[in-house]
Amino acid sequence: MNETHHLRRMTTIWVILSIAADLLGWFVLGPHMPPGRMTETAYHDQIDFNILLMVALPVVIGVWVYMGYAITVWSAKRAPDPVGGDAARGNTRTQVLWISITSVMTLAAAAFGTWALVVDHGSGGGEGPNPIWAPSGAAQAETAAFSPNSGWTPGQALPVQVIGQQWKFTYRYPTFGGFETSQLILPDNATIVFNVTSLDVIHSFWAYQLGVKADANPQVNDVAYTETKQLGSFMVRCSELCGIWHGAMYNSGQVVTPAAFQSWAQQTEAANAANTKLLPPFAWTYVPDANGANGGYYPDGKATPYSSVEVYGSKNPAS
Amino acid sequence: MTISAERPVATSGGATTTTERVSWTQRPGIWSQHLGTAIVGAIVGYLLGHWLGNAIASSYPYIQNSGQNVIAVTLGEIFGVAGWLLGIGALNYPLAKMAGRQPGKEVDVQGWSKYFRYSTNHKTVGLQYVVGVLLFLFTGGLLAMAIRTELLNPTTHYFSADTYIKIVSEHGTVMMMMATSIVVGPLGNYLVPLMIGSRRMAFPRIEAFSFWVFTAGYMVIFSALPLGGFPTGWTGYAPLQTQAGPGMIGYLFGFAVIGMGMMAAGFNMAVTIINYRAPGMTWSRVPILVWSLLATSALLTLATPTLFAAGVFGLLDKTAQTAFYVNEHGGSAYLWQNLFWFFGHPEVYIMALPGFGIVGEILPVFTRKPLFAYKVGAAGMIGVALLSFFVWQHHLYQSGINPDMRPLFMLTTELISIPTGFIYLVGMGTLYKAKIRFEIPMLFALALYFNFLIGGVTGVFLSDVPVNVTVHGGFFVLSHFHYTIMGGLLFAFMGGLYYWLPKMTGRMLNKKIGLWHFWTMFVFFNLTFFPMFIIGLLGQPRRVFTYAKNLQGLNDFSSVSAFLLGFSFLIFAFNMVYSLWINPQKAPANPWDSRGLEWQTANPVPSYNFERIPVVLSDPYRYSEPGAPAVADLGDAGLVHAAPQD
Amino acid sequence: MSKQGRFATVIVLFLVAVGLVVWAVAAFLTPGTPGGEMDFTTTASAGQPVNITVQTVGAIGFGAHPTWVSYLVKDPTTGAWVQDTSWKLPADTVVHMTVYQYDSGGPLRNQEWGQVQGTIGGTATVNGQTVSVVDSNSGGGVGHTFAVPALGLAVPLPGVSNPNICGAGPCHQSSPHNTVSFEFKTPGPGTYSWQCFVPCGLGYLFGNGGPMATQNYMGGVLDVVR
Amino acid sequence: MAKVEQGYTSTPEEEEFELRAHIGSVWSGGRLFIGMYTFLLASLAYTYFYLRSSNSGNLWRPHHMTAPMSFGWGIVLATALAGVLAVYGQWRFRRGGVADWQVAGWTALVLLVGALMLQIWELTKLPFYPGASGYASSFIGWGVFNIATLVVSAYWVETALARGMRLRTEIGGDRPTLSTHPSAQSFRANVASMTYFMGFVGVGAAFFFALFYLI
Repeated sequence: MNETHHLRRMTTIWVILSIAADLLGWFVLGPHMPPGRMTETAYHDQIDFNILLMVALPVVIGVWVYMGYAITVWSAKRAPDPVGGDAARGNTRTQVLWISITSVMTLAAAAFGTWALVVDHGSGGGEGPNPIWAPSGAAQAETAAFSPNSGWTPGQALPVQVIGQQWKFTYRYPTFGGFETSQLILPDNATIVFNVTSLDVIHSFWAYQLGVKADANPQVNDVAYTETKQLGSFMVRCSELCGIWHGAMYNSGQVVTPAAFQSWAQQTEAANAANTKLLPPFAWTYVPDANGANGGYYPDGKATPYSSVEVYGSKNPAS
Repeated sequence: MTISAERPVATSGGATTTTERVSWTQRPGIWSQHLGTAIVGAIVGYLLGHWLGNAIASSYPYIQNSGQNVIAVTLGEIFGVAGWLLGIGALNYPLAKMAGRQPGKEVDVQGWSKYFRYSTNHKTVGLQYVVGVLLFLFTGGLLAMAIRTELLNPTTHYFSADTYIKIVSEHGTVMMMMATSIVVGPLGNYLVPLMIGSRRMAFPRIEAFSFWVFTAGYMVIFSALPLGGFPTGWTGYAPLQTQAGPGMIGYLFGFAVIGMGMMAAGFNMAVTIINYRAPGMTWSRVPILVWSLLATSALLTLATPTLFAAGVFGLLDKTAQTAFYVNEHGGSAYLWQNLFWFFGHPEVYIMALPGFGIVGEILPVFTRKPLFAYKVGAAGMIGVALLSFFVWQHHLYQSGINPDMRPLFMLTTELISIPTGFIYLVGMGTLYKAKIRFEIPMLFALALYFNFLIGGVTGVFLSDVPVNVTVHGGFFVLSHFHYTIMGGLLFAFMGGLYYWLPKMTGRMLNKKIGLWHFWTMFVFFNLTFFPMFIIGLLGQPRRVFTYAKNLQGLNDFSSVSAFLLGFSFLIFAFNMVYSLWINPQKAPANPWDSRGLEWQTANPVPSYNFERIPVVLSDPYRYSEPGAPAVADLGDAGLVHAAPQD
Repeated sequence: MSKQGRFATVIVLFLVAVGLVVWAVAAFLTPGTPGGEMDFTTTASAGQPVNITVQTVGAIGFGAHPTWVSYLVKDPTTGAWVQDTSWKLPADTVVHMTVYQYDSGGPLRNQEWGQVQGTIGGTATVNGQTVSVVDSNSGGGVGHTFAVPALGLAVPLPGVSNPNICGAGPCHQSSPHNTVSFEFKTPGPGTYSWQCFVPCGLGYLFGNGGPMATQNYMGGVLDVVR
Repeated sequence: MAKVEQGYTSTPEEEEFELRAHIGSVWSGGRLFIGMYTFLLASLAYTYFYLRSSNSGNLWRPHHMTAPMSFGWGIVLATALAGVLAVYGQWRFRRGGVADWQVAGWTALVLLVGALMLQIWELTKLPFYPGASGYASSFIGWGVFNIATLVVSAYWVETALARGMRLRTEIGGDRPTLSTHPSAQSFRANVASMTYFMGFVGVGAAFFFALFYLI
């Protein structure tokens, strides 16, 4: 059997299997790929995943077909004696071809990833305090966050603050008087601006079906965007190890109709009014007292935070 | 015990004969330095340090308040490790050196007791490392069994939440630290001098130091459990790290101690490879495993100091109350993430590259073909090593650190798959029109190609920022790195053991038991970890003790497979014991018909490796090439011809 | 040694290793597991409310960490105060909980936990008065909270401002304390973690280490069964 | 003439090969050690600049807190001078000035030990507590690293000096600068590597002095 025969056979098997796998992957598996299509970012993340899958499947199948072919056809029982020498030690054309193909593929993957990241406004990932790929309306939401009675109307972007603490996420709605609650309710068809921060250690806010993940760092406002597209409930989990109850740090949230959201927000604002008065004014980040209640780790009275940001809990500066 | 305390040694020129003191570490009998004195030293040191810490710090307010004296624990650990090194004899020469003394001529004590001593013979150290890393591996594996037990049920808990986190953290830390040395330690130390035609390593004391510090690190990391464990996982993120109890010292100090071992091992390895190559062992003839170990050593020596520094800062935060990682006092929690991953990503390649090297050695032997694209393969390893310093922030895509840098890190990360792909080019090219013998080492090598492909391709998914949003911090990434480290490195290591243990011990490992081991390990490895990709995509974060009820089926499947995977390691352990001790079968001098220089010396390998320093004549991969020159001129033993052609 | 002898040695060594592992698991890995949980399922007849009485103390006074702050629960059969935070409860049942709060308090890090949430009626009774919000910045502040995040249950336990607070647990009624009682309904079967949201682990960064991060002190699980 | 050692024989060619390899190891090991140490100190410099630029809660360096200047000058001058002396000594050593090298070496050692004492003393006299600011934290880090560096360099200088003294008797009165005895060759390689390291330490001390005290 000559050389072209082997390669032709392998290529045939590879093409058939790859096409089959890609078709199955795109049409059967693809639409159900996590994280689903509840939001624009989730939808984009899903598409990106599927596109990478379309490239990855032929690569994996290619190697497997080759290896499978090799171990069946060229086993010691069947194969003729191999030929060593220079030809077997390296073949410039093969090497150049291999390097070129892998280089093109990886560069294309990086370019595609960058493009997807930019057009999808950070793809729902935490973009730090000064996002450079913000969707329209984000700037308006940032301003609105500091006018506590601005509420929300459909079409506007809604700012929501996510506060991680050991071991629960709580949520502040700055445009509704800045009330805080442990429920996460979002309106449908709206751009949501998540401002994620923490009061102690690092957490990670992972709203799975929304395609949003942003680390909650103390004293950092980690911003992530999404745009809701479907009604329904979604899961929030902490995805950064934060101590003993990390595994229990979850809650479910809901995307509801704009009207339902309005009424829920207004009701909760009213119901929590007594407590909201006791909260510090809304700020992007808060300075938790590193010591905890009644003294603690660092010597008290010597740390003097000349802080420009709001203090969560009045025990700061340390007494 | 065949040597006496005083023995005649011929000095240069052979004219005068003087008597020279034999090092304390090499004296026969129990009145010398060995594991026993090391243990005594460690215990005394720990108690002394602990007492000192209590004397100094028990009145400090935060220590009184917390009811746990981290300073006493830290000093105890430091003194304990110092006592361990003092007891084993690691400090004998460094102290004698202060009086200007030269190292004494050291020979190994004969008999099994040499394995419990501060041996400077690279073959003894290599075998010590084999046992050491297997001990690491098995204890880490038991913890993995505990993790999978807890995850059998989303609501019924076998461990309490805090204990579960301790187990997870301990498992990750032990495994990661073990994996850094799993090839460099045992196979590297044993084989590199044989492969490059040297009679010794460049710095045998540093080599021995690396092993005994490695064992000390093992104990330090495990001391965390009785001290209350640490809750941070192997990544040890601050400020959770700063919040944790004294068990955290076991992590921070353990990392620092093992870091010293890693630096020492890499330093010695790199210097040896550069300087001790036999005449004729040009860079284009260096075996591919040696190339991979050189690249690994570069990472070990240059990346580990960062980890060491990060660990020292963490220790200072916990004991001296600095605030490196505490935002509220002027530090930054991001700092740890940056320092840790600046080490942490090269670390990942510290664990991948040696595996590539091993399969590169195994493939030509069992295909009877030269290694395809040898230079591209070597260049790929160096390329991976270099690039690995520029990718660390891909662990931090969602952290809010430098979000505008994400495209750059996405690019560098995906670029790394180009040199990694070279390894596949090498493998697939070598298999082309080969004559494959399915011996156990070859099966493991092929399994690496299967597993690492999955691990590598999922790595591309992880490096893509939009996809990373869903898969970061979940079981997907967990499965990904188990596929690369366990599916890659550990399979390669197992293949390497089956391949080289006949050389190292003079005994063949039983093939029938080996086949059982391979197939159970390969099948159950994949059945354990492949479902975890799906579990991760369905939204299960890492390190949780409870999960969504609908994922129980997949988790149980994974757990049961994991138990069977654990069982396959028992088969392996049994094979080791059976073949090496219960029913030993003498190995032929060159059981696999390899051309490798390491197979050309006598069996068992004499303590001086080569009768004459060999003159290397060609690279070791010229199989199936009639008229290929012998691999080396071994001097008195005459020209050793190429391995028999089949 | 004969082949059989070596084989037997290996078996013996293997058994020793297994023994060591079992010992290590028993010594270091299983204490505080839900196995030793306090059973409340048999204390009331089906459908009837279950009574739980607990106290919070500033320093537990015994055990491995005598200075740590802790919850203690009253054993429903013997009436003794026990350090156990894993409670077995019947599903879909009203739980009537009484907390004797013996510890001092202060401002909450997050005043959100000063709201009574998730109880029946959305209120709790503090020393006979019905409250729904406790201002943690005034008076004795909040000493601890009893919160089950998965159920949305959170009740602040106001701190004791009397300086003669109880020094070591178990504390007696004669020490100054606040009595907080509330009712909540257990959900379907499952395990639900509960914790305190006051950073009360003294000497730990953010006050959330030590007793806050160790089961049987300031957190535990509700094991709800049918 | 073959040499009997550990049960094997070495031909003169092999001895020469081993000696070359050994000297090469000392040479490349010395450079690699500097490389490793650079990464260690670079981690500290990175920390310094990272905390400085993030300035969490405006707590990088309130009131421009500075460690005691007198200690700082003392430490940096002693360390840098030790570095200069090591380089000078090596320069003289290469030209046969063994005595000069020894005097320079012992002086450098005294300076290093002095700097070490000062550094430890300084840590007990700081006008801020360790967790007071980012600057305070990284300064403590530098203190610890500097102690380690000074111990390592003092050790290296001391062992080289002690070796030099003993060597003279070992090689039968030959000057270590000229002798072709293997021990002398090895010794010279060690001294050269030590000198490079000392120069590196001197530069490092000046660099971190500038970071922590001057700017």
